[in-house]
Amino acid sequence: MLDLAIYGDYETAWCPGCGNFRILPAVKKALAASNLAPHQVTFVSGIGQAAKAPHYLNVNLFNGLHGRSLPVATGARLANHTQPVIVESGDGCSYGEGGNHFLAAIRRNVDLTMLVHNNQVYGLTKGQASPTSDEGFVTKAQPHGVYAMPFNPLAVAVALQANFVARAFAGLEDHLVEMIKQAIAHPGFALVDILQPCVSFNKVNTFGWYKNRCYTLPDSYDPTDWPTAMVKAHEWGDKIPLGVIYKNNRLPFEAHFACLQDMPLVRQPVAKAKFQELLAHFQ
Amino acid sequence: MLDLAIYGDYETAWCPGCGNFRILPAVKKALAASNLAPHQVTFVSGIGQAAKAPHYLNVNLFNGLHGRSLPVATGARLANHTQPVIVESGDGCSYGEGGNHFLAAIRRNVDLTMLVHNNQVYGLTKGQASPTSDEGFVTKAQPHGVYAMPFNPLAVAVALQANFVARAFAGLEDHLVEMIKQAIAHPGFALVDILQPCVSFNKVNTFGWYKNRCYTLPDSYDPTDWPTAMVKAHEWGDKIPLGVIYKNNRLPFEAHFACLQDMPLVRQPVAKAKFQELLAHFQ
Amino acid sequence: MGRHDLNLLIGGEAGQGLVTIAMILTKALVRSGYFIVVTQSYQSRIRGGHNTFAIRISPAEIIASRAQVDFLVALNEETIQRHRPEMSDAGLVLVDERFAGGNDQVLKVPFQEFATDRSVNVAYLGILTQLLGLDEAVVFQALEDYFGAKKPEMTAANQAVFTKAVQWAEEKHLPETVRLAPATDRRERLMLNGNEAIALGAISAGVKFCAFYPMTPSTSIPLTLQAAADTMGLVVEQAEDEIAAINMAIGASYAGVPAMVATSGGGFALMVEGVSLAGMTETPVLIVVAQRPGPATGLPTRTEQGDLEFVLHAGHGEFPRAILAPGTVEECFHLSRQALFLAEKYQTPIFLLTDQFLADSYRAVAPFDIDSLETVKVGNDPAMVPEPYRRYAFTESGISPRLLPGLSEHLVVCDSDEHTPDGHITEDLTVRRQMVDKRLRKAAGLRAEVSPPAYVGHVSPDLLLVTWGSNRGAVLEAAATLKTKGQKVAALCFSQVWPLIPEHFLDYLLSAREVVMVEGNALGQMARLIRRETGFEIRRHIRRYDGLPITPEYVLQALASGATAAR
Amino acid sequence: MGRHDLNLLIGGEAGQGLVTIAMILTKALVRSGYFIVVTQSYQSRIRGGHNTFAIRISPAEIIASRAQVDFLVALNEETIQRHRPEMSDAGLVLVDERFAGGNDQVLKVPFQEFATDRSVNVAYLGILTQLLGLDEAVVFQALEDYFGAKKPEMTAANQAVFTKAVQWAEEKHLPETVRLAPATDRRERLMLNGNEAIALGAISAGVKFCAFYPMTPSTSIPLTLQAAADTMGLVVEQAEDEIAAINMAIGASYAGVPAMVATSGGGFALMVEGVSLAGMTETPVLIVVAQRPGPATGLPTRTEQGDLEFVLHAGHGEFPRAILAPGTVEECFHLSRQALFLAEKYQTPIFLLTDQFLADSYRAVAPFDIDSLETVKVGNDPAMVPEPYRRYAFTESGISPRLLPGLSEHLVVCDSDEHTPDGHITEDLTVRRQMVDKRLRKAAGLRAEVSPPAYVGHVSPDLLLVTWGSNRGAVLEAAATLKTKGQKVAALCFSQVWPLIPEHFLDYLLSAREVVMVEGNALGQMARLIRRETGFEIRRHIRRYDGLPITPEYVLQALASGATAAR
Ligand SMILES: Cc1ncc(C[n+]2csc(CCOP(=O)(O)OP(=O)(O)O)c2C)c(N)n1
Ligand SMILES: Cc1ncc(C[n+]2csc(CCOP(=O)(O)OP(=O)(O)O)c2C)c(N)n1
Ligand code: SF4
Ligand code: SF4
Ligand SMILES: [Mg+2]
Ligand SMILES: [Mg+2]
Repeated sequence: MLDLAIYGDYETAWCPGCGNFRILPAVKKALAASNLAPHQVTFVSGIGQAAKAPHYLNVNLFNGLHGRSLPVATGARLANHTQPVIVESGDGCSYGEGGNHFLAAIRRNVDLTMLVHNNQVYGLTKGQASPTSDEGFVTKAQPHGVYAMPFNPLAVAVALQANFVARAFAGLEDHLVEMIKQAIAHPGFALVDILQPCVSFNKVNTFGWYKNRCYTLPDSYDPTDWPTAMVKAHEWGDKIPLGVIYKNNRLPFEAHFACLQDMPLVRQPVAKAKFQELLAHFQ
Repeated sequence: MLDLAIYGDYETAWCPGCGNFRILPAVKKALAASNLAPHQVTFVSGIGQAAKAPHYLNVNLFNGLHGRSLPVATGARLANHTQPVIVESGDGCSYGEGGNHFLAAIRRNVDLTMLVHNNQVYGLTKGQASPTSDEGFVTKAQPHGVYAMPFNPLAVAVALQANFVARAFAGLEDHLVEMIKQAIAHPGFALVDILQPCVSFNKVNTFGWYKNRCYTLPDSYDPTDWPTAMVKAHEWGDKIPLGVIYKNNRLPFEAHFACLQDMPLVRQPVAKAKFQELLAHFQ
Repeated sequence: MGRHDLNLLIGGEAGQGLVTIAMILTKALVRSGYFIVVTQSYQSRIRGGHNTFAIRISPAEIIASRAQVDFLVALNEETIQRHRPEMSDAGLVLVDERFAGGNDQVLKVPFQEFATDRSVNVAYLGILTQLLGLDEAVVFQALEDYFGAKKPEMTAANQAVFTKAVQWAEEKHLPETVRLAPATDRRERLMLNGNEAIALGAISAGVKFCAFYPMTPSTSIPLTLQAAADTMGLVVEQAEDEIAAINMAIGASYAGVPAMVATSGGGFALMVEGVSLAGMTETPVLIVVAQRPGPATGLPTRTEQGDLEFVLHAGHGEFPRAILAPGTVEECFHLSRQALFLAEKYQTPIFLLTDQFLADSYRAVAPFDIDSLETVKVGNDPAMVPEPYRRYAFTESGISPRLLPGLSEHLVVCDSDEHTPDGHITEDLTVRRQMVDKRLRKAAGLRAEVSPPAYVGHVSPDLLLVTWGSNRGAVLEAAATLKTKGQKVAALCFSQVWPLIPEHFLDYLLSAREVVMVEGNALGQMARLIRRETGFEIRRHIRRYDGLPITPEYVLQALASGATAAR
Repeated sequence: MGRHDLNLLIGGEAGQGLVTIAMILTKALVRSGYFIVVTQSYQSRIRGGHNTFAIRISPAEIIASRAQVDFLVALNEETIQRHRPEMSDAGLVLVDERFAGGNDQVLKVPFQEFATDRSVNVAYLGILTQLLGLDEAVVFQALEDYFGAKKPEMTAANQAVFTKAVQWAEEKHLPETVRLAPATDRRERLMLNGNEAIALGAISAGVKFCAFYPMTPSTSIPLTLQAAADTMGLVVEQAEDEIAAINMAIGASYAGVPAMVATSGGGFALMVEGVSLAGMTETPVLIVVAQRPGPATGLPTRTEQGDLEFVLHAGHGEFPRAILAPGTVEECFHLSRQALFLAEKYQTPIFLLTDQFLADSYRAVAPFDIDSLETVKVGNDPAMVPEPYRRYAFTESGISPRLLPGLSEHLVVCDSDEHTPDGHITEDLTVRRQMVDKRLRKAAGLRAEVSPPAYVGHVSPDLLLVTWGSNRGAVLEAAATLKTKGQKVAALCFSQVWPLIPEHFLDYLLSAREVVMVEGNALGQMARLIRRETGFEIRRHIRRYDGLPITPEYVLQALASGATAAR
């Protein structure tokens, strides 16, 4: 295992006590355990409090637009599919603004690891409901509570038979590290939805709230059994399952391309002779 | 039942033999059976061959942008929630460009009827894969066949416990009429995914292909049983179920608003006395 | 006696209660009859960092913020270090005695003597009441109103802390350097910032629908609407993204209610296709763009005027629009109303272009004459339209009768494709040309309704300062200062930046000996636009793009050092 | 003998095989040594409606399409009715004898005698071969190449039909009015349209990634790339929407490959936030916008130049860009290359602005000198950057060393927020100002690399025609016609519309007695831009916005009737 110090130690812009502080070291440990030195991994993030996380890591980073981390990561991975790419952002960014990319990423199955800091609220914009806010969650923007049904990212991912679907909790570090590690190791698209208390704007889904409800799936649980996974993905409320909810083994997207078998695009020169042949088709 | 002639008879821009020709009269029959005279219903559509359909009906129509029919319909319905609103568009428009709105519409549960002409291809732009194209479907844009897993709209809708989720087939008119009628009658968000052969660009999923596979769900099928519905929603391939896959009874979104109890917004004047009171808060 | 112009700045970390103190104090000042101009400066984080809330205070009307600080209320040591250089000579610094640093300008208060950590805000307010010479009852009432709803059980405890703080200050015979001159004009006023004024203006005009996706600095517009929604009968919906927001507003408008969206640069970028849709379908919609520094995420909580050209040309294809750029909080109210009227009349997107500075800048605003405020009448009378009804009937003005779906037996057909007069899709190229002409004819009407820019000052000045939007106050005050120094100076302030009518202002430009453009961007976008429309090239420029608002001092200093040439 | 300039128009319903006949004929013409200019006009539907494919043919080089038709191949009766008015006096109409209508200009052919409904295309080609005087073998080979891959088993049957049709035509001693003058320049040429040339240019420069969402008229760019993907090593990905497309391209570019997107107005509208992201993160990206008439969905399959100002100002905030607007198919190839080079060098979004006319217009193009074509070198040498590596290091040119993530031990940190030189988020307002300055300094480099507009004609003309993009051919030909009539005329054609360098062209504008702007939009966007940048107001305008391309005749007629004033 690599030394955690190589990932640096930065000042953050997070609120004291925020769940994000529990996720950051877990990510470092998972990177170290996965043997990824700083330059051997690329992080892509969006905008929000969670999306700042990779700034607090000594790694390659593209911090793009709110909601658009997945397409950037997809492009980066296809350009160089020998480089591991990790997407890290908030629930609003990932499932709200970025909802369409979430669906597409699951279907495309590019080998990406997606870490979602799910605090069930828009933190950086000061506490409006996020897609995962529970029904009835009261905010200034939703003074009578949220009317919409919450978005269940796990249910959608399992419904679309995503390659790897897991849930973790910021308050359970070892398990979280394990989930991230497995997600990195699993080929294809891998989601880790991380329950993350927001101490400033979410006074309902607190550390205690999660702690009282979360349990880890038993070893007997078979994440390859789709109907069971579907039901598990729906469990929420009094009991919240943590662990690998569903696993699939579809070929990663990039493995389909003949032209990527030998070398990543980033190392491929322009073959002039082939270009000459190509032009002949237009004669 | 109203006279079908009131919905007009227009020349279309569709290809001879297209499945759209089977859907058009079914929509008319469902409108008539639902007792909706032309001015008593508003259609909203996107862009594509399917999205032209409401132009061939004598009704109120807002034909908006590719992928954006649902938000327009949501706004229209909230402004006047006494007017039935029907969304009609293609699979690309509804599940591709419009994917994020699809998720949000299910969650929001505004009382809308959504008819999707699902031909598993982008028709108007000449035959690229759509989100619902089967894996391996070959087009000029996907010369080695589609690599991504198809988007299963029913599975996602059921996973998110949408209020009404049905599948119909353009080749089975009576059933299609019934599904549309039920969707209109059901409060909240109602989806009817309509399998629609595209004779010009989809040489795989033809009339015959669907016909050989589609069957209607037996009366014994209970659409309120979620786990079963989830499995049913996943059935695809040799056997394709038609019918109401899932039904829920959440309150329609508009029913939450106190200010909409008496009158739709479109009939509400500005109450000057109340405005005066409002200003007092800023003193 | 006392100060006729005091610039008070409260600084500290986010989460320290800085905004609470400042908001209560501001309310008390307005209720006491003072005029104020607030400048809020905060970071894109929830806790920590360094934020400030500056209140410029005067018994007479003031129109701009100021850079120089007279009274610094430092909630932490960092504030002293950062803002010391901005202090005026006769200024005062108020700090907790536990903080280090300080000279004779510093007043150290033993807050722990009369307050706990939780009630220290109340103690600060007590000290401030004394130092500024405010009426204790007024400040305490403002405090009560602020906390009241949230924690009524706290009244007695707060009163005790407040009184102790005031008493301590009285006993200490504190310096009177920051005492305010008494307010004389005691008419009631509203305390409003730009965003609140926009929301209230829109409500007064009849807005019934707003869709939004949260984005600083625009979010308080929908939040203000939301707070009024139950009373006034509005639907304010948080959309899944900005694309949905504008399309929802267009749908609501099509169905018959005045509708709006509010966002900032990046969110607006996502609305651009919808802007074009509104243009093509001729659907009224008010789009508020509260600018912040870009590109991309930029500086989310700061101010800039970098999106003028972007907003002016947003949307593919050609269609008419208008862009209003309020210069004051009052104008936010009135132009928000006007924008809704113009949108409905010309059936096209109308923009309100503001910025973070104005959005968050509280002012004391004279109450509006509510009875005289008309409301937008949506659509035409179904009984009066020629049969068969055609949504896009060709007319001389380009404005076609607008009916609302479901409210009569007429069918209302709108299309984003090119369409025939009855609204159905067409590929007839003759109709195409006619429809383009019809849509663009509406521009003539919009041009006829343009409000000319305000011209203030000498008729043939040596120096003409030109500006637009929220810089108005800073420029006017800078001009006034120069005038007192004997300069022949004038100011030309645009509150509508599109359309531009050369007859309204070209003569001013031509008759000034020297023209200087003042704007909050790096490329001089308004100057370019003026040249495009008039041929007149403005050669001297004062620009700011570091995220802070333009102040009178900034203008004067730039002039003193010779305003820069164009980039 | 024979025609030195023939305009052949094939018209019929979509799905009738019109494009098949036309493509094979065009290929045969190019292989026979003719120059061609193709104009495709089609509807937004798959079957039915009315489409045309016009081929202007000459043994000498030609540069524009023509409106007047010399040879009308009517696949249905509607075609005759619609296009009769466009026929020249000595023209010929070719129709199936079963169609009604006709006078002595009409040649009726009994297609059912030698072809079934399925093979009638082949019969048409046989008749055309004879009438145009082409080499049977060349045409049949083109036909074989077209069908070959798809249905090799058809060769014998096709040959029989083809021969029968040719023989029939020979025996009938058909009129020779449309026979072509022999081609003399037999050098090999490519048959390329604008979109194919863009794709090939990009491949030659080293593009490795393209993401797109289908949108007419841009789609054939990614499809051409896709067809070459396996051979050339490209990834061409159909994205879930245009927002994803541009963000994917930016991601790919960040990771180290030249990347592009192609779209049209509405799709581009959705990319606008991404444009700003590329500007802020300084990520190279080529954005092709193939214009069609707007607003909104507009006329999806027609042509216009209505998005110049939109593209120029797309994206919130301020950052440098360049916009290239090719005037010919050759320029599509070369400017696509140049755009990729500029994007990489200046690390900013670069635009290629074309339109449906050029996108679909086939031409005979001289082969490119492949050996001399350089490829884009992506990024800097990791061994050469100063340590610690800083992605946004301040430099005089504004260009910072660009490394690629994972290819060295240096870390590459990019941010859409304002950032420090090392790429990390910052709210330091001094750094902000420096970073804006740094980014904008790159504009100077871009300005230095601008290709001046082409000036052709009299040095101090009575009439100067100014235009940009795809109108080049029409304007040059109109100018040439006027010159033959003794007018002192010149043409100024822009193939780069941003930045504009007044020194490149202002003197031309000033020395002409009269200047007329020719552009494909209703508002005169290029004229406005020229005024903004130079102060020079162009007062006469020729504009077109009915969805059809500007032709030499259109220009000449507009001049004859006195070009219009500005709107
Ligand atoms: C296009 C766009 N819209 C809106 C915003 C404003 N915005 C910034 S962060 C944020 C929400 C963040 O919520 P989430 O992703 O859950 O992250 P958190 O702050 O809760 O960690 C929003 C709406 C933006 N930056 N860009
Ligand atoms: C923003 C935008 N992107 C792309 C297009 C081009 N476009 C028009 S229709 C269409 C696909 C239509 O497919 P689908 O919705 O399945 O309808 P169909 O034609 O198959 O009925 C596309 C991509 C557009 N009009 N707008
Ligand atoms: S706002 Fe919430 S999520 Fe953001 S840093 Fe603070 S506690 Fe954490
Ligand atoms: S392209 Fe396909 S879907 Fe469209 S009209 Fe033709 S057959 Fe129908
Ligand atoms: Mg969140
Ligand atoms: Mg389709």
